[in-house]
Amino acid sequence: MRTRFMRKGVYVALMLAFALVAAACGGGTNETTTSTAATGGTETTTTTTAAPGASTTTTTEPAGMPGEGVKVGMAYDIGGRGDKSFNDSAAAGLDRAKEEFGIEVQELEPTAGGENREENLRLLAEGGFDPIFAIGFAFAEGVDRVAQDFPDTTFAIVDSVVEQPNVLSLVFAEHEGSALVGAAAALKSQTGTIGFIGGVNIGLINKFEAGYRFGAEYVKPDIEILSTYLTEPPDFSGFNDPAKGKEAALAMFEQGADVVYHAAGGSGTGLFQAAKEFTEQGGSKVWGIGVDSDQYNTVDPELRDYVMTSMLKRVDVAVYTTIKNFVEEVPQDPITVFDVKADGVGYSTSGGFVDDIVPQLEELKQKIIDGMVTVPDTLE
Amino acid sequence: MRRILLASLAPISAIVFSLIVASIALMLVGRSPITAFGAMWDFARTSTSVASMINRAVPLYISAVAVAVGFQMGLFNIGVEGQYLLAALFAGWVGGNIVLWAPLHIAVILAVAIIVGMTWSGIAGALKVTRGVHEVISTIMLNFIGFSVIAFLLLNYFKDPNGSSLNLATPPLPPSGQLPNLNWLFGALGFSEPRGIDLHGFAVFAIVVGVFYYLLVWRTRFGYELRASGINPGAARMAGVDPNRMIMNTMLISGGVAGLVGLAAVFGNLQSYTQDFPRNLGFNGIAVALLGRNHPVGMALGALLFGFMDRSALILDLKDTPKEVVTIMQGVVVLAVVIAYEVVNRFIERLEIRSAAEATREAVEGAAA
Amino acid sequence: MTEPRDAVELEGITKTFPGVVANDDVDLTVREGEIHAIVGENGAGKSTLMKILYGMQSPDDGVIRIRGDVVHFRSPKDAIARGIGMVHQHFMLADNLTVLENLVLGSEPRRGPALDFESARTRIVELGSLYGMPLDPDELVETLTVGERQRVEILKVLYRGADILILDEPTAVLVPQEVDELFKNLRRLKDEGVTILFISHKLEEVLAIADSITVMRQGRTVATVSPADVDVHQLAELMVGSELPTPETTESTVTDVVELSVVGLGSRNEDGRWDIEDITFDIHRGEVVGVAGVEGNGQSALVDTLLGVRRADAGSISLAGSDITEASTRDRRGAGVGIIPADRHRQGLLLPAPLWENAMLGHQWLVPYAKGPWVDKKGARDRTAEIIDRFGVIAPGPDVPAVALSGGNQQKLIVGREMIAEPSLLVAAHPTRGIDVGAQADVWDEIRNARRAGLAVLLISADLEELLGLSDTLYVIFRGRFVAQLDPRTVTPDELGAYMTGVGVSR
Amino acid sequence: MTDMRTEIETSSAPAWAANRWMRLAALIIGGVLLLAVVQSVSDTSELTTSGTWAAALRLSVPIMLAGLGGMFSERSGIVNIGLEGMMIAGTWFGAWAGWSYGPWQGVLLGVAGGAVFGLIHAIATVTFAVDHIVSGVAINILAAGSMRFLSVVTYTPESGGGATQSPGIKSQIATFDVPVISDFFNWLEAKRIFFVSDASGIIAGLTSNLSWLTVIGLAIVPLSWWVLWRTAWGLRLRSCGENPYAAESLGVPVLRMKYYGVVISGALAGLGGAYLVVVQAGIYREGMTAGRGFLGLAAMIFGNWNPVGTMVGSTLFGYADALRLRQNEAVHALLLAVAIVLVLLAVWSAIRRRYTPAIFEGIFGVLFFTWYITTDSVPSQVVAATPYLVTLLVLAIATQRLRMPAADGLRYRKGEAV
Repeated sequence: MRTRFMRKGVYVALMLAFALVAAACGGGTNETTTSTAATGGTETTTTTTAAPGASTTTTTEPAGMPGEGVKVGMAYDIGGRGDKSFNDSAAAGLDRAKEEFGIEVQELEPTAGGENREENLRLLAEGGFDPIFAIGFAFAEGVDRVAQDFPDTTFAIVDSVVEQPNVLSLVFAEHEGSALVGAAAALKSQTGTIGFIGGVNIGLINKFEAGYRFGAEYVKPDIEILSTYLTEPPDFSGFNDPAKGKEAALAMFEQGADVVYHAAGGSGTGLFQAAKEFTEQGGSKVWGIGVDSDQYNTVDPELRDYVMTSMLKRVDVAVYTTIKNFVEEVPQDPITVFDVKADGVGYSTSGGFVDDIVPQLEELKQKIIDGMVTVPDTLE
Repeated sequence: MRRILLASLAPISAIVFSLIVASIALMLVGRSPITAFGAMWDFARTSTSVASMINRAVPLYISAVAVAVGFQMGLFNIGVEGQYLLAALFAGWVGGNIVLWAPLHIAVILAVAIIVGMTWSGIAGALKVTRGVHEVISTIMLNFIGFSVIAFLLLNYFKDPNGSSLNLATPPLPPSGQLPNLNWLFGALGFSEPRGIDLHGFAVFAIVVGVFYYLLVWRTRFGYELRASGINPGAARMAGVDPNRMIMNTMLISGGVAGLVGLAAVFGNLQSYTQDFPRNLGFNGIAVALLGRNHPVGMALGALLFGFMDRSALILDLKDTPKEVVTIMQGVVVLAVVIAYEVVNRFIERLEIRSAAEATREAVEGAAA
Repeated sequence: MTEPRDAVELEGITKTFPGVVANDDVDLTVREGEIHAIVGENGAGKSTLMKILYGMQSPDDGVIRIRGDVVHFRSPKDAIARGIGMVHQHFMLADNLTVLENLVLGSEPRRGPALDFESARTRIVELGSLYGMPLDPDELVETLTVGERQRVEILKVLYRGADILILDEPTAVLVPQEVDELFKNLRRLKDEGVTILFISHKLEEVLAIADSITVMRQGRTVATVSPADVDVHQLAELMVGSELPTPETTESTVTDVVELSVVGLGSRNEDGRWDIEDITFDIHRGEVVGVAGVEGNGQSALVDTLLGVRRADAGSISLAGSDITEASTRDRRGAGVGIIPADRHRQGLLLPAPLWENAMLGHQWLVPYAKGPWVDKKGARDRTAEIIDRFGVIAPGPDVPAVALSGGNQQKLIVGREMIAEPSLLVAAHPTRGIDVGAQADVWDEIRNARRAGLAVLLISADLEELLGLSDTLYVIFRGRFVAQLDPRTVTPDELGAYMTGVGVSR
Repeated sequence: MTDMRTEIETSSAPAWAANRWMRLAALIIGGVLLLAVVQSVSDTSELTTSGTWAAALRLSVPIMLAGLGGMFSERSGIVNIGLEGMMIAGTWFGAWAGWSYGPWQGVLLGVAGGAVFGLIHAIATVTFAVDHIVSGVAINILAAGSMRFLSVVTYTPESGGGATQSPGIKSQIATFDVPVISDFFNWLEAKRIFFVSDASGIIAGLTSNLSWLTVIGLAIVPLSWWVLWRTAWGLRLRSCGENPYAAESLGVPVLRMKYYGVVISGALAGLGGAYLVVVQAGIYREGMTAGRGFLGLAAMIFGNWNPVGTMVGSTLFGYADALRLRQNEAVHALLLAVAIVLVLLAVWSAIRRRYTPAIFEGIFGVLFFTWYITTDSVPSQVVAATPYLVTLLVLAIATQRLRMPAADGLRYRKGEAV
């Protein structure tokens, strides 16, 4: 092994092997080229129907449904289905649309690092899916490019604006929703101290904090607000570190906060556990506030009593509405802002813990809708 | 010929073994491996896939070379990860803030990346030389410290003021700092051009790095001294090779090469350093270096294999097959290949000593006769 | 029971390694309670035989009988169970463990799962006083002297209740006083009924201590004799099969030109202690300066400092009139310093690399090995072929890895690559250690020839015969200092020994 | 601190031991005093609260377990940088069994999961003599990949689960307060007496609301010390890391001992992962180990391959993390603490006539003080990097005092003794 000529020999052998492979590749590619010319569009030789029986998520509902023949593609961001956050929310909208319209769907999840987002979009486009949803701001550049290559396909991106004729941008006013739960937190707080836990210290999460602070201070100017971010980018583990989420929450409770709001993705579970633990260990009753979906319904049942409310970010509504309009061929605006007014963001009342303050919250909501109050979307 | 077969036995058996493990995993979850691998193979045979494969292989290859330079003298640069991220940040920032005559602009970006990579690896080198701190530990620590430095700089100083606050990034490269793509190559070779994916021009630099590595290690005196230090530091020292200087130079070269890893994305689809910059290329580079046995061509094959696996795995989701099986394959293939090399090496070593001993005996008998 | 039984019987032991037959049909019988020496050159197969007896290696063929029972050892554990213990030439001790821990390892007294430190301590102190080898059980081994470490090794074996003791070259690392001490201990052990196998190639020692002697040559047992029946010369003849070669040089070739001048040289180790101190000497062209001394008295520090591998903390070195004290190793080698290192595997060769890469080692920047910054592969291979040819290296060609050569041929390659570069100063540390007689003679010839051509040589060796035969001037190094300058033609071994052990210093 | 630890290794006379415990006590009291002073000078409250110390304890246990794991492996001579991967396996299997059966089953399976990857590392490094670092890197890649694969096939169909997350575990492990002590010191803490309440806060934090698994984790520290330094088995294991050929020559089954060491290493790392899931998070989340395996490695080196030292190192890291999560100003106040320590060290060095270190310590002390005075907060990125910086500094400053097992990382093949 150690002598040079032998090493060379190995690589010559491997090179030969690869040359054969390359030749095979070449042959395939040429065939594809001709078929591309013939079908005038898609280049890929494989489609979702290529392997009958292998697919279970791709299902076609019986004929007669309005959405028959519509193939919806959805590319999730890191976390995918089951993240108890916005990917799940998007999935819920998709499931509902599938149920109602009988559309065909294909869902793709990125790798752990998310490097293949754009490729997933492209795969869906090549597979003839239309419309195609990109869940998450990280898709922005990918959507921009893929949309240009597939001008006849409609794309929809969540959380970002992409200016292309065939792209629908679905953005949310998270700061407005956060302002509502901020107000709820301040109103419900007995101690005069509330908290915010951000997953990773990035602009998107700052937006949540800005709204939250605004709402809290709007109803109670002297409220004290504690704030912690679990990690700093490029360390994104703050979205996935429930242990740290729990410790941060415990700290806030121990420092006198009795309501804490999180925008920390998967680390958020730690908040509710901390609330339960703190309350049960003789501390006074403390609360957590959920984010994105109604976390009262997604946390473990024993934690429900600690989910005061959730800031709802209705990605499901956005997805469902967009599909609905597409199926019904209703023209759509290139940019749809899902704000309080459009009921794209809001607060949840599951569990009935905030029923007593609904009037105040509704009042703030109305002011935001009327434009009498403008919620800032950045810190400072 | 028998030896060639013996030596190629290691990588081939490792790949076969990983295929078997992956197949078992697939069968355990009730999927057909044949369908899965067949789909992967078909999917990988388009120009688009080939371009994507190469794009994926390029940073892996450069990363592998960076690691391999160290391996040649028994130094482990586990810090490629931190070095390339930091280098890409500075390179993206500098590149996005200047406008120069294009070749000069690109040269500046390359230089910044190399210098930053060298600086970060140089710390590990200096710690080893002056304080005897083992480079594996110091580079692991420096990786984490580097992540913090990046966070601090990007947030406070390097972010594009006009950019989105959602995904912090350095300013995008102006046209003079961009590299042309290589899609024409496909046309020139008689294939269809890839759709949607550019074969990034940076691939050329990977080839340059490979050639540089080959010449440096096997054709120059420095490379000879490098390998000598790796095989027998004591003997190299007696032969006038200053071990400290060698460690320092090797770490610097390794870090300089590592600095280029991230440029694949900076010059490629990102055009800047972004908050969600590709990670783990440093660690996967180690895997590729092992797979390719530190040989310039072997590592290229290894990088392409990884690129192939990553790209062709995409189709699996459409086949309702967990594409994560590919990550298992990558882990298994690395472990299997080092074990296989070890086993085959021992075997060959024995053969070699025996045959040399036989040759010696013949020589003696010849002399006696 | 008056007839003593045979403690160990080996019959037809054969062991081959790839390309080498280490033991070829060896027979050996050791009587109960005797000190039995096994002598032979390096590579004669002594160590392999003992490793087989100790279960570290299994024979390809043959029978082992311990006190009449046929045994098959799969590991040292089996051998230990049979009462066999071995003291290795390179001590098998863990420096960072205490004496106690090293001693009891593998057969610990226990209380439940816990190690019973108290009873171990008691036992060790007992054993130490019984055999006259006192040791502090709680000391870390790294703080012990060589002699003490050997005692740990012997006690380790006795602790396990061994009554058959194998000692592999036990005197190689000891100063004469320590050797005396060891022999005293061994006799005491013998009186206590222990059977001792004693491996050596120092014939005087063997004659002094052994009850019977088995001679091995090229993997075979040649003869078993009683020390009363032979003298050193006969024994030596049995060992090598012919007369010992004499390295003696005939006429002096010393010139007036000073090639190397060392003044007040000193070098400290990491702890700040002086490994060598205040060393002053000259070497003229055509002169061989020998340095005698027990190993570990600063020889390797001297070589390293001369080569620039370690710093000189005091004094100066000049080569051919120019000061090289601060010069790098590389510059020194460029200025004409050649080196035959003490340990060719650790310091001299790239074992897995081909011969041509080994030949250029230390000369890698010189024509014909290099062209500017590039390696000149063709030039290097041609030059290597020349070395092989000129220095009688037996090798198939310049492309085989160095590991495939025998020790002697590896050494000849090293000598060749240094000589062909025509150095002005050669530092030769143990140039003939561990190589066969033929190669030994070749190396001596090379040194003699080069000396005649005006080469200055610093010869460091443990082989007194070699030193006395080759040197024009002889220094003795003791605890890092040159304690005597002697004339090799007139000095007696006794005198030399006195200086080497420090006795002569006080005189 | 370093010599304190090395002394622990050597069994020595009782006088020594008394001296050692006195010094340890002095160090602890001095440390608490320092924190109390800093706290009263600066505008913070969290340096010595029971909450901070309880959080520090919980945050440090997984790191410590990984570090102890690393120690078992390296004491047997096998370098283990695959700890992170083994820990990942621990989190996944811990969560799976925790969700399917219950928390204690989760702990058991987490340990087993880590041990399996330890076994793979052992097969590669011990049986096949593959380079330890290489195998460790491969293990990290393999563990991350296969756990994701398992998540995809196991959790995706489950409600609350997905490719990156498991459903919550069934229930928590019970927690308890140490009777009397916890109450008493909690009471004393509330009195706000300088120093006394500070010390009480720390004690209260370490004795209140303890999970049984935390207790088990802590118990492993003295247990592993006892096992390694007081049993025959431990001696054999260590001898393999110091000189495997010597061990082999005495009939110690070196290969088997190394297997034990590495598998235990994986098991402990797996326990650390299970702790994360069962005590802290309640679920599995991809990437939840977040480099804790590597931190464990750092703690082990910081602790000079000793259990007590490893615990001290991981507590340091856990404390820094807890402070950062709880109060940024407290981290800022630590700058003052560091400055004071450095100045004291400078004075000490000057007294002992070691002027070069004295000057350096003095300069850095002043620098830290200036940093403290001129700023209001420490950038959180700096805090995140602190454990790694500290480890690097310890390595750079105290290399001579650190002593890794002599044969650690070397390849060993049976019967190849020189």
